[in-house]
Order: sequence, then structure tokens, then C-alpha cells
Amino acid sequence: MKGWMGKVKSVFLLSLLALVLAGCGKENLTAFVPKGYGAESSMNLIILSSLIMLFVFIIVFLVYVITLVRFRKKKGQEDFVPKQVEGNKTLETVWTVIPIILVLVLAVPTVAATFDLADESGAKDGINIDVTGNQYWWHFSYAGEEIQTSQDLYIPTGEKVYLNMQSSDVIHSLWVPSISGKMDVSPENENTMYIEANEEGVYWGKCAELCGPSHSLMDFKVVAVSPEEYEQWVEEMKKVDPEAQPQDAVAQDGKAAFEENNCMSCHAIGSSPAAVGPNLTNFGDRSKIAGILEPTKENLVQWIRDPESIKPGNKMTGNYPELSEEEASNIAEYLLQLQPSEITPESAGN
Amino acid sequence: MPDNTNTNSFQKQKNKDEMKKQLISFALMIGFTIIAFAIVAAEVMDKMFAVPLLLVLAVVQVAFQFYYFMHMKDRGHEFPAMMIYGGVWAAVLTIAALVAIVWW
Amino acid sequence: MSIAAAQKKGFGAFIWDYLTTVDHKKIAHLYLVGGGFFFLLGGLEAMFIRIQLIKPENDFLSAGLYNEMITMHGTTMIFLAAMPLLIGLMNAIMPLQIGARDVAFPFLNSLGFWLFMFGGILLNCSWFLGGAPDAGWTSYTPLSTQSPGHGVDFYVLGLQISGAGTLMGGINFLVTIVTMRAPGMTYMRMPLFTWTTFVTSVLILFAFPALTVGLFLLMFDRMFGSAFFDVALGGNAVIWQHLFWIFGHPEVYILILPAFGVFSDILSTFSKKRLFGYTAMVFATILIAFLGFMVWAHHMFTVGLGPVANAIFAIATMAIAVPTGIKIFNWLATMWGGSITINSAMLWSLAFIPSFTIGGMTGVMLASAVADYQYHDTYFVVAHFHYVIVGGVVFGILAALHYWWPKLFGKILNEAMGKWAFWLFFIGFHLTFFIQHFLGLMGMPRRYWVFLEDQGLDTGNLVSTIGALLMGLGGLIFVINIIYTAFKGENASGDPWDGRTLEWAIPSPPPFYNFKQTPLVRGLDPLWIEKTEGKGEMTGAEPIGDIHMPDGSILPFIMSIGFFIAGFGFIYQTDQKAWLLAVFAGMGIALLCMLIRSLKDYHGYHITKEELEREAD
Amino acid sequence: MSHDHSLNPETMPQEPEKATLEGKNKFLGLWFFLGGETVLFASLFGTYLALRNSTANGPTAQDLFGLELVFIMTMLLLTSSLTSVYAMYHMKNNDFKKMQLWLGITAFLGIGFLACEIYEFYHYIHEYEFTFRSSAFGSAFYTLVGFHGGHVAFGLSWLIAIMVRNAKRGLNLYNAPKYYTFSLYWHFIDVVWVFIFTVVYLMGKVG
Ligand code: HEA
Ligand code: HEA
Ligand code: HEC
Ligand code: CUA
Ligand SMILES: [Cu+2]
Repeated sequence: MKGWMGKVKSVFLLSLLALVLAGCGKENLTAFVPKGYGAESSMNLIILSSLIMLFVFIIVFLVYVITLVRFRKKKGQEDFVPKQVEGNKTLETVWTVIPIILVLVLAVPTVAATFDLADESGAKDGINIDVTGNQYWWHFSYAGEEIQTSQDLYIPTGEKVYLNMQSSDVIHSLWVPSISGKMDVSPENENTMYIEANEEGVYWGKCAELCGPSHSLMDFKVVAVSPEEYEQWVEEMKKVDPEAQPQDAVAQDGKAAFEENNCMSCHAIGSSPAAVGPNLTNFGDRSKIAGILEPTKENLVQWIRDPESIKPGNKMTGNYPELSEEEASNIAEYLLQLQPSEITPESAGN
Repeated sequence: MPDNTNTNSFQKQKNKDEMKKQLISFALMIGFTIIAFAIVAAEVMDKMFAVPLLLVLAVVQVAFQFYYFMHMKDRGHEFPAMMIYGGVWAAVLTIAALVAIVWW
Repeated sequence: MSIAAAQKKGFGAFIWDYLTTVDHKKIAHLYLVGGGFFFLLGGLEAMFIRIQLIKPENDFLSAGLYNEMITMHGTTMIFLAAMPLLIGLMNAIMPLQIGARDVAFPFLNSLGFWLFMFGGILLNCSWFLGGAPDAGWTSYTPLSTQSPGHGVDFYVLGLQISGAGTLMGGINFLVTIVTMRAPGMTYMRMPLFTWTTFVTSVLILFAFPALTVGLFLLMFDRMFGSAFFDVALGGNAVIWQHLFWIFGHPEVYILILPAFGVFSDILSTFSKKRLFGYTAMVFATILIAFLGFMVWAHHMFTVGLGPVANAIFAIATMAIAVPTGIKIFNWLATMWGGSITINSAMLWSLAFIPSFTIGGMTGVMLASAVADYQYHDTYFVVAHFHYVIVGGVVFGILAALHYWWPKLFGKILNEAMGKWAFWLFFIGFHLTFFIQHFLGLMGMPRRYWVFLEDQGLDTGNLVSTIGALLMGLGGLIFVINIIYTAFKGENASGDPWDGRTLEWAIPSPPPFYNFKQTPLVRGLDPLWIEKTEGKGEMTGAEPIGDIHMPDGSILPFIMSIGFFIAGFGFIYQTDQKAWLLAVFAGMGIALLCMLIRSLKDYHGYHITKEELEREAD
Repeated sequence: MSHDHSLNPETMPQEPEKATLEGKNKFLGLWFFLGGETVLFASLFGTYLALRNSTANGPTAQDLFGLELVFIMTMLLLTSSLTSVYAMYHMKNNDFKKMQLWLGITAFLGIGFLACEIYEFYHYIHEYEFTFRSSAFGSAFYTLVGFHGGHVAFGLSWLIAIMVRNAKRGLNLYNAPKYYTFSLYWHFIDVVWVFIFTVVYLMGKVG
């Protein structure tokens, strides 16, 4: 079974590769090129079911074409009255039984995979991360370590990482297509799932449940690094001193402005769990601002001055004093200098 | 049409018999109700037993209503019966969903 | 009203006639016009969606407006376009197919239509009153309970009112089929379209109440401060999802089964063969309906119900492939060995087979729970359901319209335009939706207002939009065809297609009493039997006699207006208590109409034998 | 062909409610409607069962429910079911006066039931401050029981309307189906109540 599946899989993957090379699908986003345990599980079933469906479709289509070619009303035979056939027991049995078999062939591995992916027996000893979905950003709290990040989720490769997910408002759904299928993040119950990345890299994550106007902008990244690098990152993150003064004067002004303008009421730097807005501890290491913008200073200034123009309906708009270009620019400078770790999306291969 | 009408003494007798059955089922229903209330009021029974028992009593009562009071057992009630069974089927699924898997 | 008086009348009388009609054929016209209007509206919304997605980060629509657009597109298409069009067809054809003069509850029939219409209008008023609902056609809580403004309130009341209408329609069809079949029309002789009408009505009867309750709970939470979905007070948002899908999955079969019936009738007529495996077809229909109630949680695989529930629902879902497969193969076998005529009606039916098969198979792929973790809420799902809905339901409606247009209106739709519309729509359809399967797996979730640049999604979306525009063009040609036919169309005989079933045994359009004599049915495909045995027409089961007809009534219209007003009252009383007056006034009107209806006797009137005989020549 | 004439024992068919096509249609239509109502109430029961412990620190079922009142209500409604059976019995025997009398008793019992329910709600709201908005349990309780109460109220108006309308006309083939369908509806309301007192009150008391 394995060998046969393997062969089929490699052929399928090769043709898919062709597809990808032809410009279809972005690496580390597309589910077609799985790079994690969950995504592979799903892919196996996708391939198996696609093959079954292809088989069925070819048969239906062949019969269909032959019928249409052979039995179209012919010229000169307009009055031909075909035999009125009532049915045929044998035929009818055949096309009842074969689909049953095909369905069973699909059902068995489906059930097996369903239970496999729900097996959380390793959670006690594994890495646990609490995930909070918020209108329109993600928060990650690394259980056992006093570390918080938003937008970027750091995980070690080759290891099951258990996510305990809950929403602070409406239902969201966490999806990282190239390493794992999705799971809803709902306000009343904690949902759990595990993800495992095979290779280092930065993987795109998306919100897959309609959650408001900026649902389509609720992206995040999974930064998968080697276990050693992960350790290092954890250490470096723990060392962060939220009070630390930045080096240069502009950034110092920025820090002051950040504190004056009510930003701290929602954003935290360091490990204190912030509730309303993203944790900015490693903001300078981020690969994107607010999940979607390139991390340039101009973009950041624009975000700080007018987030509404970027993410309609976000919860930051209007909750802090209006900022001048200069203030915003200073704050941006300060925030971009928050780079506690060597280990960044960039180093992980973004 | 004559033997179809109610002047027919046979028919009258039949109606009477039917009424008697209905009275009996009413008596039983009242009985069941009292038992159900008594079980709860006396607080003698463990929850584990009481709940299924209460449900059984209710179902039996309801069967009386449907079959006797509403004549679902009679001829000409095939479709009504089918629809009620269908409704009960959908109802059971719905309740199962909301009871068993909402709090998963 | 005598027959001749019905001919020449002023415009006012014409309108009055339709407002008060209880004739199932006229109600069918109303449904088709109402449903057709909403179909155009939903199509327009679809065009806006696709234009917004023509390129990355487009700003044709704003984020909020986009969400309103998809919500209204989905809701309109399902509740206000597809279902009413199908109910219209059932109204027009089913009574004819069983040899009945009318439906069981003509009054309720009319009430059902007006409730649907006013519910639909109420829902669409939201566009002009501060914004349409924006929580998706599924209106998941708590997004829908938290949605600001009145959008979702319009959704709740619009659907509640039109849903009540649908429920009445369902009960009406059921009773009609049970009690009003012509002599000899046994259950196993009913045409498949009648059978699917029957089974669909059963589905309506058992599925809609769950939606009704769901909508009530949503309404109470939004308008009266209850806490069903409010987590802080112990509520649970997943209850909504269960109620919605317990309704929602049967709903998709409510849509597809009548289309299956249509295809069964058309394929057999134009292959000149009786339906292959009739008995199996009937049982497959029933089986699909039965299984349809046990699979709703396949929409909830990622909710976190746990592996046991997911596994059970995955298997139950896959099981539906079997009866559906039986149908597909029986249709192929019906054509096999036949003498196939290809015209517009047949083109739509033929296009259905491969298109729906693809959609059904992606359905089975979705049913594989772990694979669905990837597909769920992506464009793969969008592709799946448009394949089954457009490729199945919409093709079915269009096929049926071409097939029964002569019976409905006495004119034959133009063939050339029919073919143009078909090919444009067909090609556009596959262009639009095939590529969406790949978009989904490439990382494009559904309900995305914009997709970002540089994610490899640009080409696919562009192609999809181009396809949609082609569909729009096809739709436009169809509308032109309707207008053209109305003025210049060829008049149709009673039996233009060499039909097999009873509706073709009477003139086109049928007289308002349908059958002068109730026909005597001697087997499956009764008209065909009479034709092959040389008679060519139905024999009456009774001598010509007086025909009893129901009275028309304006009450259904007024009653629906009452509910419409009450709907507004409910929506706005949250802002201002004075609106409660509208609630009371509206409900008062409706209740008063009900009272009048139950206090006044309606005995109908009779068309006398003499009138009928005069009519004959 | 008109069915309007009052019936005398000679012309009274055995099942007057189903003697005409309209009657048969009404009969079946109401039954089918009840099939749908089953799902409607099932959805409400399911919701209630899912939320019955979600009291959000408000009063619980054990705090609230007293058995006496519920028992009285149950007896009222059950008896009204029997009285409507008597009414139908007299309909079959074509005794219009007795039928109206028994229906009158039915209506009387129904009103009694409704009065108790209103008192009960009033009591909960004022003694316990337990309202529709207190908790998810409160919402579910009032919705389920209130929907049933609404059905009772509707049934009563229906009953009174046909009783008054036909008081002077007597029984005929046109109104017999109306009476009969009412009685079916009324029994169904009783069925729902049986589950309410079991699932809501008794099981609520048991915990
Ligand atoms: C007319 C409407 C219609 C129809 C007929 C179907 C038919 C089916 N649907 Fe679909 N579905 C929808 C409308 C419909 N669906 C809609 C609207 C949604 C999305 C709702 C939303 O979220 O907004 C949806 C979503 C949906 C999901 C949830 C996806 C998700 O959100 O993650 C699933 C999952 O199982 C599913 C499965 C199926 C299956 C198995 C069938 C089966 O009935 C198909 C059976 C048919 C065949 C299989 C083809 C013919 C058979 C053969 C030729 C025999 C041989 C075949 C085999 C051996 C496989 N559908
Ligand atoms: C019956 C159901 C139905 C139908 C027919 C359609 C038809 C179409 N749909 Fe839609 N769609 C849904 C049901 C339907 N849809 C649902 C339920 C959703 C989910 C909503 C949600 O997420 O909440 C959805 C979502 C949806 C999306 C995803 C949006 C998103 O997730 O962000 C898209 C995007 O491409 C889309 C496109 C289209 C297109 C291009 C058509 C085209 O096929 C439309 C073509 C039609 C016309 C252009 C009109 C032509 C007019 C006529 C033929 C005249 C007839 C007149 C008379 C009879 C008088 N639809
Ligand atoms: C009312 C709370 C609130 C206040 C006050 C607030 N923010 Fe925010 N902020 C948010 C939220 C919520 C987000 C996430 C928005 C989103 O992505 O939808 C956010 C996002 C951000 C981001 C992007 C974060 C990321 O993870 O990419 C930056 C930078 C930011 N805010 C800076 C500021 C600055 C500077 C101020 C003060 C001038 C400020 N915020 C004040 C709530 C707030
Ligand atoms: Cu969060 Cu969509
Ligand atoms: Cu479904």
C-alpha cells in the first residue's frame, strides 16, 4: 500500500510541481506543496480522492460521449421509435455496488487520518502555545515560557507544536496551508490542534472564517526554525527589558511619544500579556506590519497615522490622539528598532 | 350512503367503544403523570434512574395521545403517521446534535 | 367570472387579477417573475463580486460593502431566486402532471407567494436603509449578533417571512399530491418531476422549522437582549451553526431534487424513451432526502466537534454519492439506445450531466474530513457548490423554462438565441468556477474582500472574472429571448415536443380549469401510452360535468403587507419604541385577515357543463 | 353540492371531517403541519437542553421551579385534551350542542392553563428577578415555554372563533373539518406540554 501510494504520489507531485513552476501557487502558501505533517495528511487524501474521482469522471464522460455520438437522431429516421426499456437489474446492481466500494476505499483512510490528527497524547510533554484570535490579528503566548508574540508564531521544526486556541471576539479560523489544515478559533471553547513543520521557513497563515470587514487581511506568519535556533530565540526573547532606552535620539523621542499617546493602553512590550492590541516586543523583527504591509518606515508611519485606510474596521482606529507626521515617524523609528533576536523571519529564509 | 352514516346503530356502538378506549387511555395518562411527579417530589430516586424513567413515561403518554386521541392507529392515517415519524426522526437528530455535540 | 370575460380587460383589471389570483398557473407566473427578478439581482451582485476580484487589492468595492455583496448574493440566490423559481415550476407543472384541476390549498398557495415576495422585498430594502446584512449567508454567530446597524435584522425578518411562505408551499404540494391525483395515477406512475416535488416538499417541511427557530433565537438576541449566543451569559454560538446546517444541508437537496426531476422528464422526452430504472430513480430520490438529514455536520468539520463526530459525518456524507450515482447512470442509460433530439432544453440537460458530476465528486472530496481541513472555507468550496448549484440547479431551471415555456405561455422560446445563451453561459461557467478549485488550494480563503499581490492568485482570479462576464452575457441573451418571444414568438401547440406526460395532453397555455375531464391514467407516461396505442389523447375518467373552482382573494396580499409592516416595526423598535406601533398594526392587519378568512365561507363557484361545451369550439 | 346545510342524522357521514375533498385536504394538511411543528419544538428543546445549565450565576432550575403549579397546569391541559375528545365524539354522533359544550369546557381549561402560566412567569420575574435576559438558561426557558404558551393562545383564539361563528349554524360538512383539525392541533399542544413538564420541570428539579 505504502509503496504504491508513494509512486502515485511522486508522479502526482511532479505534475503539481510543473503547475507550481508555471506560476500557480506561491511557495509556503499553497497547499499543493505540503511541508508539514497535517498538510501531508490532507494531501494524501486529496490525491487519493482525486484519483477516484478522475476514474469515475472518465467513465461517466466516456459513456456520455459515446451515447451522444451513437444515439443522436439520424437524418431520415425521424420516425424511429426506440425500444422502451424499463431497466436492467444487472447493470443497476453494478452501478450501485462499484460506487459503494469506491466510497469505502476513501472512507477508511479518512477515518484513520481523522483520528490520527486528533491524537493529542503528546501535548503534555510537548510545546504548547496559546493562540488568541482577535479582530484582525493573532496573538501567541508560549506556555511555560514568559513570552508573547503577535502576528509571528515561532516554532521549532520536526516537532509537534500544540496550539490551544480561543477567540476574544468572533469566530476565526487558523490556517497555514502549506503545513496544516485549519481549525476554528471560537469564543466559548478552547480548540486544540497540532502543527508540525518539516523544513525551516516562513509560512503564510490566514484567517479562514468570515470575521468582519478586514477578514481578508488577517494574515500571520509561522516562522519555523531549527530546534536549536528556537531555544536561542526563546532565551533572547526572555531577556527583553521593556524599559530599555533605545540608542539614538529619534527613537528615544519615539519611545516618549509612544508612552504619551495612549499606545501603551493597548500594546505591550515585553512579556506582560496585552489584551487589546498586538504585543510589540519583537516588532522590528517582523516580516510584515499588521500582518500584511512590507515593514518599511513609510508603511509604518501610514499605519500609525491612519490604520483605517489599511485595515477597515480594525480596533485601533480612533482610540488614540491624532499624531503629527513627525511623532509618527519617531514612533516608527522606535518600534522598528525593537529587534531582540538574531532569529528572525529573514534568517529563517524569508 | 346509508351504511356510512351515524344513524347506523353498529356505528354508534363503535363510537361508544372507541370512546371507552379513549377514557382508559386518559386514565392511564393521568396515572403516568402522577407517577412522574411523585418520583420527583419524593426525591427517592437517583438521577441516573429518574431521568430515563421520566422520559419513558412521557413517551408512553405521548403515544397514547397520538394513537388514541388523535387516531393515528386508525385506517386512513398512513400519511399522518409517516409524517409524524419523519418529524420525530428529524427531531431526534436535532436534539442529539444540540445536546451531545454542542459542548463537544 | 365566465371564461370569455377573462379575455379582454384593462391594465388595472390585469393587475387586480394577479393580486387576487388563486390559480396555480398564475401563481406560477408570479413566482417566475419574482424569482427571475431576484435571479437578475443576485447575478448582478455576482458580477460586482467578480469585478472586485479581477485584480489583487482592487478597490472597486469597500470592505464592508463587499461583505454585504456576498451575503446578499448568497441569500438572494438561494432563498429568493433558485427556490422560488423551482416552486414556480412545481406550481405550474405538478398539478398538470397528476391530472388535477388545482392545488389542495389555493388560498395558501397565493399567501405563500406573497409572503415570499414581501420577505424578499423587506430583505432588499436594507440596501437603502443603512446597509445590507454582512455576516455571510450563513450568518454565523457571534459575528451576526455583533454586526452593527440593521443589516442582519433585515436578514432575520426577511428570511422569516419568506420562509413561512415556503413552508406553506411545501405542505400544499404534499397534500395536493396525496389527495388530488387523477384516477389511475398511482404513486409509481407519477412523473419524476412530481415525485421530486413530493420529496422536496417533505424536506421543506422538516428542514425549515430548524431555520425558523434559529432565526427566532437570532432575532431575540439582536432585538430583545436574550443570551442564546452570548458567551458572557453562558450562551453558545455553535447552536446557531447546528440549527443553520440542520436546515442548510437539506436545503441544498431542496434545490437539486426538483432539478433532477426536470432532467428526468426532459431526457426521457427527447430521447423518446421511458426513463430507465424508474423505480430505482424514485428510491434514489427518497434515499438522498433521508440521508440528507444526517450529514449536516460536514459543514462543521473544522469547528472542533472531535474525531468521532467528524468520522461519522464524513462517512454518512460519502454515502450520498451512491444514490446520486444511480441517478446519473440511469440518465445515461435512458439516452442510450434512444433517438436523441438536441435543442435548447436538451442542451442545458446534457450540459448538466458532466458539470454536476464534477460538482458532486468535489463534494465527496470535501466529505473526506481531513482533506476538508484544507478545503474548508476556501474557493475550493465555492467551486464545489457553484458546480452543483449552477451546473445542477440553474441549468435545471433553464432547461425547464425552455421545455415548459410553451406550456406556460403558449409560445416557443427562440432556438437560435437559446443556443447562443447556452454556449456563452456554459463556457463562462466552467471558466469561472473550474479554476477556483485550484485557487482554493493555492491559499485563497473564501469571503476575501481582496487578495494580496504576489501570492500567485492573480491569473486565476482574472480568468474567473472573465468567465463570469461571459455568464452575464449569456444571461442577458436569455432575457432578450424572453422579451423577443413575448412579442414575436412562435405559437405553440398543446404538445410541441411529442411529450409523454399529462401536461402535454391539454392546450398550451392550459385553460384555467386545466382538464375539462379528469383524465384516466393507464400507466407510466400516460400520454405516450395513448399515443402508441393509436388514440393520441387522454380518455376522461368521468363525463363532462360542472367544475368547482375556488374564489380569488386579496387577503393573502394584504396579510403579507401586514407582516411586512410588522417586520419593519420589529427592526426599528430597537431604536425607538414608537415603532412597536408598526408591529401591532402590522400583526393586527395580518390577524384580521386571518380572522376574516376563517369567519367568511368560501364556497367557490362552478363552471357549468354548458360553458365548457361552448368553450370546446 | 354545497356543503353548507346543517346536517341531519340521515345525511351525516361517518367521518364528517373527511367527507369532502376540502375536508380531506385540511385533515392531511394539518397533520403534515404537525410533522413540521415536531421539528420546530425539537429545535427549541435541543436549545434548551444545551443551555439549561448556563445560568450565569443567576437562578437555576432547582431554585425556581415548584411542582404544585406545574402539576395543576398539567392536569388542566390533559383534561382539556379529553374534553376535546368528547367533543369529537359528539361530532361523530352529530350532536352539535354537546360538541359545543365540550369545546367550551376545553376553552375554559385552556384559559386556566394560560392564566397559570402567566402567573408563573410573573412570579419568576418579580420574586427571583429571573428574566429572558438573565442568562442563556433564562432565554432558553422563556422561549421554549413561551412558544408553547403562544401556541395555546393561538389555539384558544382559533377555537373561540369557530365556536362563535358556527354557534347558530350547526354542524355541516364545511365546518366539521375545521373543528376536527382544531382538535388535532389541541392534542399536539398537549403532547408538547408533556415533554415540557418532563424535560423542563421534572428533569430540572432532579438536576
Ligand atoms: C445543490 C446544491 C448542492 C448539492 C447537490 C451538493 C452535494 C454534495 N455536497 Fe455540497 N455544498 C453546497 C451545495 C450542494 N452540495 C453548498 C451551497 C455548500 C457550501 C455552503 C456554505 O458554506 O456556504 C456545500 C458544501 C459542502 C461541504 C462542506 C464544505 C466545507 O465548507 O468545508 C461538503 C462536505 O462534505 C459537501 C459535500 C457534498 C456532497 C458529498 C454532495 C453529494 O450530494 C454529491 C453526490 C454526487 C456525486 C458524487 C456525483 C455523481 C455520482 C457518481 C457519478 C457515482 C460515483 C461517485 C463516486 C464513487 C464518488 N458540500
Ligand atoms: C443559487 C445559488 C447561486 C448561484 C446561481 C450563484 C451564481 C454565481 N455566483 Fe455565487 N454564491 C452562492 C450561491 C449562488 N451563486 C452562495 C450561497 C455563496 C456564498 C455566499 C457567502 O459566502 O455567504 C456564493 C458566493 C460566490 C462567490 C464567493 C464570494 C466570496 O466568498 O468572497 C463568488 C465569487 O466568484 C460567486 C460568483 C458567482 C457567479 C459569477 C455566479 C453566476 O453564475 C451568476 C450568473 C447569473 C447572472 C449573470 C444573471 C443572469 C440572469 C438571467 C439568466 C435572467 C433570468 C430571468 C428570468 C427568468 C426572468 N458566488
Ligand atoms: C484601542 C487600542 C489601541 C491603541 C490605543 C493603539 N493601538 Fe496599535 N493596534 C491595536 C490593534 C487592535 C492592532 C491590530 C490591528 C489589526 O491588525 O487589526 C494594532 C496594531 C498596531 C501595530 C501593528 C502591529 C503588528 O503586530 O503588526 C502598530 C505598529 C501599532 N498598533 C502601533 C500603535 C501606536 C504607535 C499607537 C499609539 C499612537 C497605538 N498603536 C495605539 C490597538 C491599539
Ligand atoms: Cu479572522 Cu477572518
Ligand atoms: Cu451540505
